[in-house]
Amino acid sequence: MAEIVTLAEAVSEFVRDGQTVALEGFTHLIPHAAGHEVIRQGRRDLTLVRMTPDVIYDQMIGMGCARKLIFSWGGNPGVGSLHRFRDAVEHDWPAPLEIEEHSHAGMAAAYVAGASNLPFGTLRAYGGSDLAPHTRVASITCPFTGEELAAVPAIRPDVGIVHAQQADEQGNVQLWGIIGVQKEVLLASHRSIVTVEEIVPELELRPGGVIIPGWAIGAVSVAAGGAHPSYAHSYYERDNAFYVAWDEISRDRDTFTEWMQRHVLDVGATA
Amino acid sequence: MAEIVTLAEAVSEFVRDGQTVALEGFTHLIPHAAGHEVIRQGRRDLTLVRMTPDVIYDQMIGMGCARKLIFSWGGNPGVGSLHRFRDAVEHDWPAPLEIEEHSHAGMAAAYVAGASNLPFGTLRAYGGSDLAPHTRVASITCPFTGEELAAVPAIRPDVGIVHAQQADEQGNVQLWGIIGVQKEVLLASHRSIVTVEEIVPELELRPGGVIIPGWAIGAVSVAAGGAHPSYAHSYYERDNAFYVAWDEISRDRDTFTEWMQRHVLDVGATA
Amino acid sequence: MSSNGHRPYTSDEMMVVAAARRIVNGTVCFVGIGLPSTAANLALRTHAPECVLIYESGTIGTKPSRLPLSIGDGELAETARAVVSVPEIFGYWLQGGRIDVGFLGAAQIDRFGNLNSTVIGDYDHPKVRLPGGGGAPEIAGQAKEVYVLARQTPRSFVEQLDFRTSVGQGDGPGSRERLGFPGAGVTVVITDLGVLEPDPETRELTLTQIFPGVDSAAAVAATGWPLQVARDLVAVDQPTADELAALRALETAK
Amino acid sequence: MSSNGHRPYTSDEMMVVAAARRIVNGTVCFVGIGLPSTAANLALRTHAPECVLIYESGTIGTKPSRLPLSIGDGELAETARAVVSVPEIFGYWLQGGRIDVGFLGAAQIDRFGNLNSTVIGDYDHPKVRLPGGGGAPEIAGQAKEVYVLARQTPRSFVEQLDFRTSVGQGDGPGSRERLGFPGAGVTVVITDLGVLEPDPETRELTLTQIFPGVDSAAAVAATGWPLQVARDLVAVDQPTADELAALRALETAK
Repeated sequence: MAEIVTLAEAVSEFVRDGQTVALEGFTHLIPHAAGHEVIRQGRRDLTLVRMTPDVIYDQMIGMGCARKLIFSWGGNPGVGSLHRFRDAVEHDWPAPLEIEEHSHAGMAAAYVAGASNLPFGTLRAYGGSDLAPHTRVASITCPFTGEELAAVPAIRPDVGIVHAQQADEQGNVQLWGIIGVQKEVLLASHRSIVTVEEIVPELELRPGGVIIPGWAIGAVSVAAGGAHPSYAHSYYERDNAFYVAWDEISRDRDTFTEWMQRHVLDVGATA
Repeated sequence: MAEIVTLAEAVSEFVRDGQTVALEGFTHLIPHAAGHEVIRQGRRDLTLVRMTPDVIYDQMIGMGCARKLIFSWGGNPGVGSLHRFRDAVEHDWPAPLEIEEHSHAGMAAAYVAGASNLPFGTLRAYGGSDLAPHTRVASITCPFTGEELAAVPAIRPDVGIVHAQQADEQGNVQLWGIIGVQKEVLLASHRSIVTVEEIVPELELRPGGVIIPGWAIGAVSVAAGGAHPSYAHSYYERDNAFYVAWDEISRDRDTFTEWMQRHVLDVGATA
Repeated sequence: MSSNGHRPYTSDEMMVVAAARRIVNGTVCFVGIGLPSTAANLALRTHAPECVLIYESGTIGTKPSRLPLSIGDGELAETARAVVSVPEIFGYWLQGGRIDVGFLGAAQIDRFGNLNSTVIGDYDHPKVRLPGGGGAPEIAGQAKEVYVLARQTPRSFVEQLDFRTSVGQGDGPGSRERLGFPGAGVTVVITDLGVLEPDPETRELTLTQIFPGVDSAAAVAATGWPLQVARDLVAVDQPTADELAALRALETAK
Repeated sequence: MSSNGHRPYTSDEMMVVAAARRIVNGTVCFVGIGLPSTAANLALRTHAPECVLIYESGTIGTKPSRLPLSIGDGELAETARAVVSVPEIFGYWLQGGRIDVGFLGAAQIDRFGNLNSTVIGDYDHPKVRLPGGGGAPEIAGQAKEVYVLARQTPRSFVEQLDFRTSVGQGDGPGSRERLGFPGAGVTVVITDLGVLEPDPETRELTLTQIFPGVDSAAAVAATGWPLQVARDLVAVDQPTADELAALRALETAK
């Protein structure tokens, strides 16, 4: 059964330097609060996994948490580039960033394989693309038809972290709206942390709701507003203005560093 | 967009002798009305696919619709044997029945592969079992770890048939309760028929509800009570007494034939 | 034990109670219909209120108020913590390695706890065609442990299976490891006479516990292979009044 | 055409209108954010009310009242016919072969409609690191057709891609067949100057339609390879008053 602890406790108990850590949430329920806590606790040399590294990974990369990034699309959605991500890849600042790049379909198949305890996922992909020689993909032959398909290695993070709307006292979790790959990353990871908007006495299944039983989760922590500037369906909307503002904040190394100091490092986990 | 027609029209338009036809519904929403219509229209030489052939397949096999059965568990749930299925396998009555037998996990993976337009599904299965030499399974090696896993050929029925609770006028379908493999069989099949309890003006997403867009479905037909003696969650309960009674009805060839004549052949599709 | 030392109960009741007693609170159980479902639900209602019942129909954490006749009864979905698709229950949950104990029955079982639920006689020309494996082969392969419930007779506890549907201890020591199965396989067989467990060395099922009013000779006579009997054979307590009351309430609930 | 023959509009508006006009009612569209999303939503609001908009975030049949800034805006989920997981949208729906038209943009496009959205310069030592492929490579491979929207400049319409992220017509005739791609690949590129389509023989993108006030020389000058111009070059009608009104209502909706 999931232990219900503070986010600071969950991160310090589960997240270690050098681990493979996936913070997921596909354009919704992005676990910003948890990412900020990882930054505050000064984790280093992480292999960060995420289909769509956006602002939260730009911050973690810019603050030097990451040694490697496994991803399929890295940008500021609807705005443009991730300047800290680009600075790391283009100029090794603050540290060199090794990348393992996939397509969305490849990452999704790799998470499904991980959740299913299979060593690889199979899909029709990568053919004719220049990505194949730069990433971990192999060819696999159908034993019945002889067709050649692509195989991607399963993703099995040491720690998977997602944000959801609700949990109950037993740590059972419900999320709804765009559900992304949250279930897959939780089940693919060896240990998992779920931050939630609130803990409710009784989880009532919503239309479109996905429930993850508490016994399949490591720790649950309350982080109201923990997805901001992303959004939590039925709780608050996406802060589109912040995504636009981030373009300016993140463009310059000093502006970025000052902003992170003031808005993340100097702020407690409960804020 | 799905055409909304009578069940008799849907079956006569889509189902042809010699085709591979899957009627699914895992212990819930079993499409009995559709199976009866296939029997009434006298379809022959079908390859019938179903994870859990139970009473409806016992009836279709006993009435001579099937040449082959692809399945993973064939019994009368909670009661015992399927006497018509056994008579066909053990004594070739009314016709010899070729069988391709899998485990539930194998069938599920084969449907997922079919729905995903992949030629095979991968799973950890069949090892050490006597089933492997009697069925279609192959060994496949992980290109990353060298592990040996099982591969099953994708199931791509000519026609997939399921029963659901509701559709709207555009043929969008919603089912809820135990959802089984209904979505997978609909998406794995070249053409599909969905029978529903009722057509509603507006589909309202339920907790646990699964919606299949009408444009991904071939035909939708109203068949109120169409799952009986199985059940339709929120509409009617499982007729457990009938499953018990079927053991007696189906034990004897003549009793069975008379029962089918009176309750299926002499009855119209609308009943 | 109850105050009343002598109490009538059936051998099936003793079997179900003995199975339920083995379920530790919090255990994640993958259960089929029949005696296994009864045993798991009895545990849930007595000493193991937090054990998690999963049925292959996709219902997770179900707490049925009455015993289901089929693994897909609406009651299971209505009382479940979550309902998932059949591909997901086998892929993410069973194969995913999240099941502590899988419960199985069978028409035939051999000395290594391998199970036959497919056919009696030759596969292509069967004497009796049984329902088949269903979820059993993967439950046997991937649950961390497997408990088997079966009435003990020479016809069902056989020297040689007609067909191996599900692997218990395979061909003995090292067999499961060679097959790459993560789980421990069949770790206990609970019958209407007593309890059999694999010998630590030989992996062969050995009579380790005996039910009240049964002697080991009866168990040996009911077994199609020369059944080994543990030197320290344990006498099992008869069902307590509370266990019987809970079990009978469960079975009469409509 | 509207009563008013002369009407000011931007080249982006012309591009979006031209793209929307190609969407036949009932088409199942897999759309990304930006101009493609605008074009698909314009079609939905004008001549193609039954076209189905699918976003890679898992929203199927969405009818947003305002244009989303990200492909995962809550508006998309709220107005969707169905919301599915990301693995399902790519596995069952895109790879499943259910997408009629996929819309893509890119930083670079070559004469065969191959696309680069990964990197400018060398992959390991990039001059500009772009976001990457995301859903594009599989959309390009598996949608029945792909429409590309891109502003036409010599920097983006290049002789040689720095990196091939997504395959259009590959290396020309037979290329997609050899790669085993089911879809037809890029069948049209709509720019701010006109419309390019693959030549039936050479598969090379050829200027087939030109927008009002643009001449083919301008399109050739804006292309990094020697752009072929169709002999029967079609002059595209300017946006109608209704099209412009619908487009501007869409863009100003909050």
